Amino acid sequence: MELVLMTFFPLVGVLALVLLAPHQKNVMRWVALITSLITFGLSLWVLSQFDPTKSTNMAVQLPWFRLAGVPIEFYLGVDGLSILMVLLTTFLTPISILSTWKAVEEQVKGFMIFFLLLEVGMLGVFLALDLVLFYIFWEFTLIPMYFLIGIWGGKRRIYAAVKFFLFTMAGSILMLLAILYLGLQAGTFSQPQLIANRAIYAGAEMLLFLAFGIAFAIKVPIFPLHTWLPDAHVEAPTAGSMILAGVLLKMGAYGFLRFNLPLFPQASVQAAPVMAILAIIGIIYGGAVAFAQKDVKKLVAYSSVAHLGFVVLGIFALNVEGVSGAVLQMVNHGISTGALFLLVGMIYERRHTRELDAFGGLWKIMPIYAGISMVVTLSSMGLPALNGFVGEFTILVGAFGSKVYGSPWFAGVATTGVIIAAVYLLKMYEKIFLGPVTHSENKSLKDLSVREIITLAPLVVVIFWIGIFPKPFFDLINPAVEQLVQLVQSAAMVLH
Amino acid sequence: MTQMSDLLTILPVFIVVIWAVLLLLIDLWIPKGRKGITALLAVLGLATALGVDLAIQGQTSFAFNQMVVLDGFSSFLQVVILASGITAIALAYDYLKRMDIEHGEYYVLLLFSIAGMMLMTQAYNLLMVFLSLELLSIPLYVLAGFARSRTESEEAALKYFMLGAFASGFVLYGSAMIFGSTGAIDFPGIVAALNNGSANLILFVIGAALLLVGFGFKVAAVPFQMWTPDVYQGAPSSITAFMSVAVKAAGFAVLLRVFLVLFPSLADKMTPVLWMIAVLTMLVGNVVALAQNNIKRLLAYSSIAHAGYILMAFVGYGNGEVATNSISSALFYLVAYGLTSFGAWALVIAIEKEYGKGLMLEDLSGLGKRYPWLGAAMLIFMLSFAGVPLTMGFWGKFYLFRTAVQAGNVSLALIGLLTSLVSAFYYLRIIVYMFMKPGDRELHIDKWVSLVLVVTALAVVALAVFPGLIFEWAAQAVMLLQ
Amino acid sequence: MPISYFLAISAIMFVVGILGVVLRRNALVMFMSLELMFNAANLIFVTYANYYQVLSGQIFVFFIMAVAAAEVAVGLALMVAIFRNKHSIDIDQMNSLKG
Amino acid sequence: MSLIGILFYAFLAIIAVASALAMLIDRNAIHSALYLVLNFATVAVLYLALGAPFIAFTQISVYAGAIMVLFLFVIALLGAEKLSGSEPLKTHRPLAIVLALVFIVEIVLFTVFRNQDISPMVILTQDFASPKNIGLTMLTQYALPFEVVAFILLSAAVGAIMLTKAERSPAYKLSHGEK
Amino acid sequence: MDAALVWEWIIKSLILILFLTIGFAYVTLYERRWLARIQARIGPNRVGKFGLLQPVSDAVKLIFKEEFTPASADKFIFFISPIITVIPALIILAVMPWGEPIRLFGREIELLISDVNVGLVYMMAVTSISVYGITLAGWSSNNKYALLGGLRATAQMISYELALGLSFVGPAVVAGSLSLVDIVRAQQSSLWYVILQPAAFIIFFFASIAEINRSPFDMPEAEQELTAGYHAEYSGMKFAVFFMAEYIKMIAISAIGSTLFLGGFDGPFVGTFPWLGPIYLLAKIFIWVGVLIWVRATWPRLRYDRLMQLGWKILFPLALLNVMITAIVVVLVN
Repeated sequence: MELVLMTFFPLVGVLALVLLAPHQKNVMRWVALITSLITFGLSLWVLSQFDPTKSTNMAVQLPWFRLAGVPIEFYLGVDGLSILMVLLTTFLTPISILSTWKAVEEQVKGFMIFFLLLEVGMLGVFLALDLVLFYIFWEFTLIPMYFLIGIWGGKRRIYAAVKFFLFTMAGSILMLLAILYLGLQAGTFSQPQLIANRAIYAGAEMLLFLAFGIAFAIKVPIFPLHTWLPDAHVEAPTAGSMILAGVLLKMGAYGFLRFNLPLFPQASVQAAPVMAILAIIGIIYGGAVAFAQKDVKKLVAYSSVAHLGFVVLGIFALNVEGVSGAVLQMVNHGISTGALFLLVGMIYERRHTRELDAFGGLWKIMPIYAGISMVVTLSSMGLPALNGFVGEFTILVGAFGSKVYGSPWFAGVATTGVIIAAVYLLKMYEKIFLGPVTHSENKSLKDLSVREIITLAPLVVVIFWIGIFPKPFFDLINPAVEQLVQLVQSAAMVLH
Repeated sequence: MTQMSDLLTILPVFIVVIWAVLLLLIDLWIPKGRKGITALLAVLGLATALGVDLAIQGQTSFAFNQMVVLDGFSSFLQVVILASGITAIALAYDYLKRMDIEHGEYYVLLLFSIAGMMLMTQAYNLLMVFLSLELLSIPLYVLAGFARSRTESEEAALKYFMLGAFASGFVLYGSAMIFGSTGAIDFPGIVAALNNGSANLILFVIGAALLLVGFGFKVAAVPFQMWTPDVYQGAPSSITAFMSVAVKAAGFAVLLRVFLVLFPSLADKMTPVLWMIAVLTMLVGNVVALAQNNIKRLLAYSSIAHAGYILMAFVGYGNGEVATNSISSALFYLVAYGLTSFGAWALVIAIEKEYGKGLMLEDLSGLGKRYPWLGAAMLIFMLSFAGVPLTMGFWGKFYLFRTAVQAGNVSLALIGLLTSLVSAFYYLRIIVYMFMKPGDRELHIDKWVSLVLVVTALAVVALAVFPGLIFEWAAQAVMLLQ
Repeated sequence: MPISYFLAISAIMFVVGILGVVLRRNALVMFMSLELMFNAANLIFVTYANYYQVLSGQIFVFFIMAVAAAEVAVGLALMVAIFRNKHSIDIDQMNSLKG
Repeated sequence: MSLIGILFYAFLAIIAVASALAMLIDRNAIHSALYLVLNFATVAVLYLALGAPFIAFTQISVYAGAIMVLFLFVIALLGAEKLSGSEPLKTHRPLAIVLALVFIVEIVLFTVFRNQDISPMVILTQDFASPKNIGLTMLTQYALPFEVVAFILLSAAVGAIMLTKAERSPAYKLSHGEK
Repeated sequence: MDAALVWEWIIKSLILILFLTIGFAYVTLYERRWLARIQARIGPNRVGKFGLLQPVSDAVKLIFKEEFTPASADKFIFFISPIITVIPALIILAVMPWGEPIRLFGREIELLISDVNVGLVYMMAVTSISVYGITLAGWSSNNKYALLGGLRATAQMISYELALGLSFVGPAVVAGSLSLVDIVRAQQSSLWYVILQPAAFIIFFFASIAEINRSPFDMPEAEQELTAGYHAEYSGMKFAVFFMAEYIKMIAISAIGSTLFLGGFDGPFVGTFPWLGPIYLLAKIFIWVGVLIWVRATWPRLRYDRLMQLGWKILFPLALLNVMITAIVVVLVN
């Protein structure tokens, strides 16, 4: 029941918000913040009861209804793959809400309602173990995000919102078809049971893998299905970009882990090299394009494409290092990129521009801001002792030793991605913070307020924590990852 | 001879027609300008019939020498139709006054049409099929042209009439062919003739095809859809709302019954045709809807598209295992579509300024901001139309596509899914206008329309959380199909 | 006479009716063509009532006639009403409904 | 069948088809209506031949006597006989004609040549379609349809009146206290 | 087919047509004399004994008159309209029995052309098509008075056809048959239907006058308003044909009315002397026509809206009620 309580707790806040009068903007903000904080508290409670060695923790399995004899269940559960994602979600949500304190002035009520609804959706996606339930949550996250981009976004917000919606929906169409097929063949929609009955649909594995895979690939996004991402990121409000980059993109990668690998192991093994190549193209392409950007937000957006390329590379290495590195890197990316978007948003609030050329020499004017930015940028680059390094390093180790890739070249080429990242991130940092102050408008900029520092502080703390002492995180992840990898490998062996 | 049990079989229909006739008389004493009383009385009659219908759920019987049948299928659809009728009256209550076309006959004709639809769900004889088709159509022709001083309304009525009568012609010729091939017009007789091989199969196939064409017109399946946008646009919105749900329900009711009872042996010939029609209907409806700027026309094309989805359920009708699922998925989809459609039309009625005015998409600008609840309701309806989860529309599509996959028509389900992606685009346009474009229009939403909005929106969401209710009811209805 | 003689006449009448609806633009003539279609169906019913020697075919025709009368009443009323507004019953001129 | 009989039926067929075509082609709506009456009358004769005298006379009475008279009435009343002087042949029309011809050929082929129903029509006893038999069948076995038709006619009557009832002039409404 | 039977039909038909055309001629005389008598005049009495040759001289005059066709008339329809008008009047009596069968030349000869079991429906059908001639005449003249007359006639005839048809139903239900022969026989064995079906009789009487457009229901040709209505443009023989149709219709409805309500050829001793039958029927027709003329002489013309009201609001409901009551009574009695 803990899971249900945690997942749906934000709805309490939604209800409270609905009842508030339109002018009580500050009350609304507080209500939303407190709700999300309590949700975070609940997730910590879940963590306290979490046992990494069990495959599903705190499972809630309620019969929902039967459709033509096939049960559709309300089936939630948490394991090592999802626990970090859940924590990431509940952790980032209050931070995002805090970041909107000044940024969102219009229709605060609607904004907060959509934000909390989004949290429900995201938690549901990470917890659902019934395919239909998963699909419902998956699609449901679209709606609040669509509005967050479409109402509170930038100039081309409508275009970006519709593009985001249609791309994701297009992906999920095939997934729905695959879910229907699985349910029909196996007579169940529950993920564990489907794994057990894998033999029934083994013949169609590759097609099913593709159907699921395209949906997740769009979400991740894997090259060449990434085109919606820069638009959505750039046009979304800061909090939206944060959540989008921090959590929503992880849903895709998580989907691969949760469904593609265990349900279609043989197909996964077969597809792994292709996926890895796409991931590497994504890493290099994302980096190259990021380098060419003049808009900071676009730069960060393209950097996401590159970073998630690493995640995919790790997942399809199909060994323990690769997968657990990928899971950790998902968290890392959520935190680092989330923080980057937050920083971009803060400067945008002050200058109403994101052009790289509009800045320069901010180091002198906003020292605290510059300092935090330094930490975050370096973490995103993967500097040792910061979180990014741990994740990327583990992934590269995994890729290097991966049997399915069969060649160290994959890891070798991917490593160039790390260098590219260093290049464009340092270029960005230099253009904004170093050198002389070229624009007179920048001279009067104020440094971070206390609220903003409070917003950023937890992120910085986690960046250092993971970077210096990642063991507790790996302890959470590893048992589940080992199970998963074993399952995939044994299935692949059997089928070979 | 007629007996009490016969009467019991058609009791709901009986109540509605008798009430219509009485209402015609009572209306004479209701002063002009207070025709709301007539509306309330009409609702009373429909509610009584609805109550009776719910009370006799689960019973099955034949009556009037097997002219009509009462089974789960018919009582399910009758509940849908009666509920549509009540909703349509709620929508019309204030609308007619505003458009200055308030006459008591409106409600009387509506009741007659409803009676025709109800009878259609029960028809078990080609003669009854034809007559109930006419009983439902003729009052609707008039109702479509009810705004007499409006050229649009009259044109809509004339077009509807022409195409409706044209469709009747096909139904009739088809019936004649089937009679010619089997020598019977009652379903059992036709089936018997088919089974003992005395039927002339060539004639039978021609007849079946003609029937399909005729009913294709009624449910607005492509390529027989050309009347729909004009009629939907020109007719009074309160009638359009009714047509978009109830006529479809009745049309599909008879189509389903005819196909399942009479044409199972033609399945191999019919399936490709139905496949083609379903695909075309989904494609044309959704693609053309993209280009629409008038909400009524947009919803008209969307209703064509939804007819296509329901037709998808038919494709596998010949497959015994799938057949029950086809019907119950079609029934479920009808409920989902009906609730959603009424909600959307309630909004159209709320924003219609003068007759047919203020219905362009730009006129929606800013409504979501100004009327958040209205906006939320419309959001729910549009998402439900598009088939996004946590709405009835999602489960409807889910079930339909499942049926299609089960019948082995993965390609069909894929086309359905792709077209619903297309449809998401124009439904999102409405949302974009409502929430993301500036504007400040005043609406006057009367209490009945808002009631409809609230009830349908809540139902679309609540029944999406607990869809098992309707699923089971639909499945049960099919179990009792005669 | 063989039954098919009547069927052929009926089929031709039906098709001419369809053509009338499709080709003619005068709403009244279109309507007449519809009546022709109905009659074609009637002829089949009566023919096969004779062939099978069952009365139901003739009964059906009887009902069709009643319904046709009802349809005519409504249809002509519509045409009179529309003529009052537009002074035309040319279907091609009915173009006030556009998207 | 005797030669006279064949000639008789051929004559009827020619009239039926020719009058239908003439209805389609003639530009004058009144003429079209009259051709249609001729067609209906011919069909009535066919009904007589098929042993359906009751239907035959009802056909004359309802179709010729009521329906077509109403048509004539409305055409004359509206002066609608020559409204559309030239009906331009649009692109889809030749297509329609071709399709229709194909359809005709198909049906005629089916019905006349490939059909097993080349059995001759039956000479029925007078009793078969006697008014008494028809009445009995209609009011016992077909009682429900009979009632339904009543409601169809009622709703049609109400509808027709609704559509054509003259809107009262504002002056009249004012003087009678109507709003 | 039996050749003798064909000859028999042809001869009987010729006799009927001859009777009706000659009857028409003399009904005009009858009307003029009778009207004159009512109006305290003498009437035509110069041509032949009692004016008996007057119709002949009228006919000669009309034949030699110049026929005029309006330039913008629809020529063909203008030409056939009078013919269309007269034919129903001539054929409607085909199903009416004139008497008991008689033996002649060794053959049993029925005194009617055809005893179809749907006689009354046949009559309804024929009545209903008789409206064409008038409508078309009004339309084809291309004259607004004519058109108005034609339209009025159409509306009036359609309206009264309902009541007329329903008034047939009463006798048919009581007799249990649609055949006129059976109806006459039924009246022989019980009472005449004027007594059993008084309401139907009255309805038939009025509706039939309206159906043939005679005074006081002669709206379509109201001279004062429409300058003779639908036949305003007709002259010469065409006009004569219209005229003929009207008078033949008078005879026809008198004959039908007599058959349905006054026992037809029934009368005292008709069983013993079959040849009395036709004589009785002729006498009844003679009286009925006389009454029609009398009505024309005494009643003023109705206003058009009143005429419609009478038809729709009085006669039609009354006829329905009569049918219902009759049906109930018949069921109860049997």
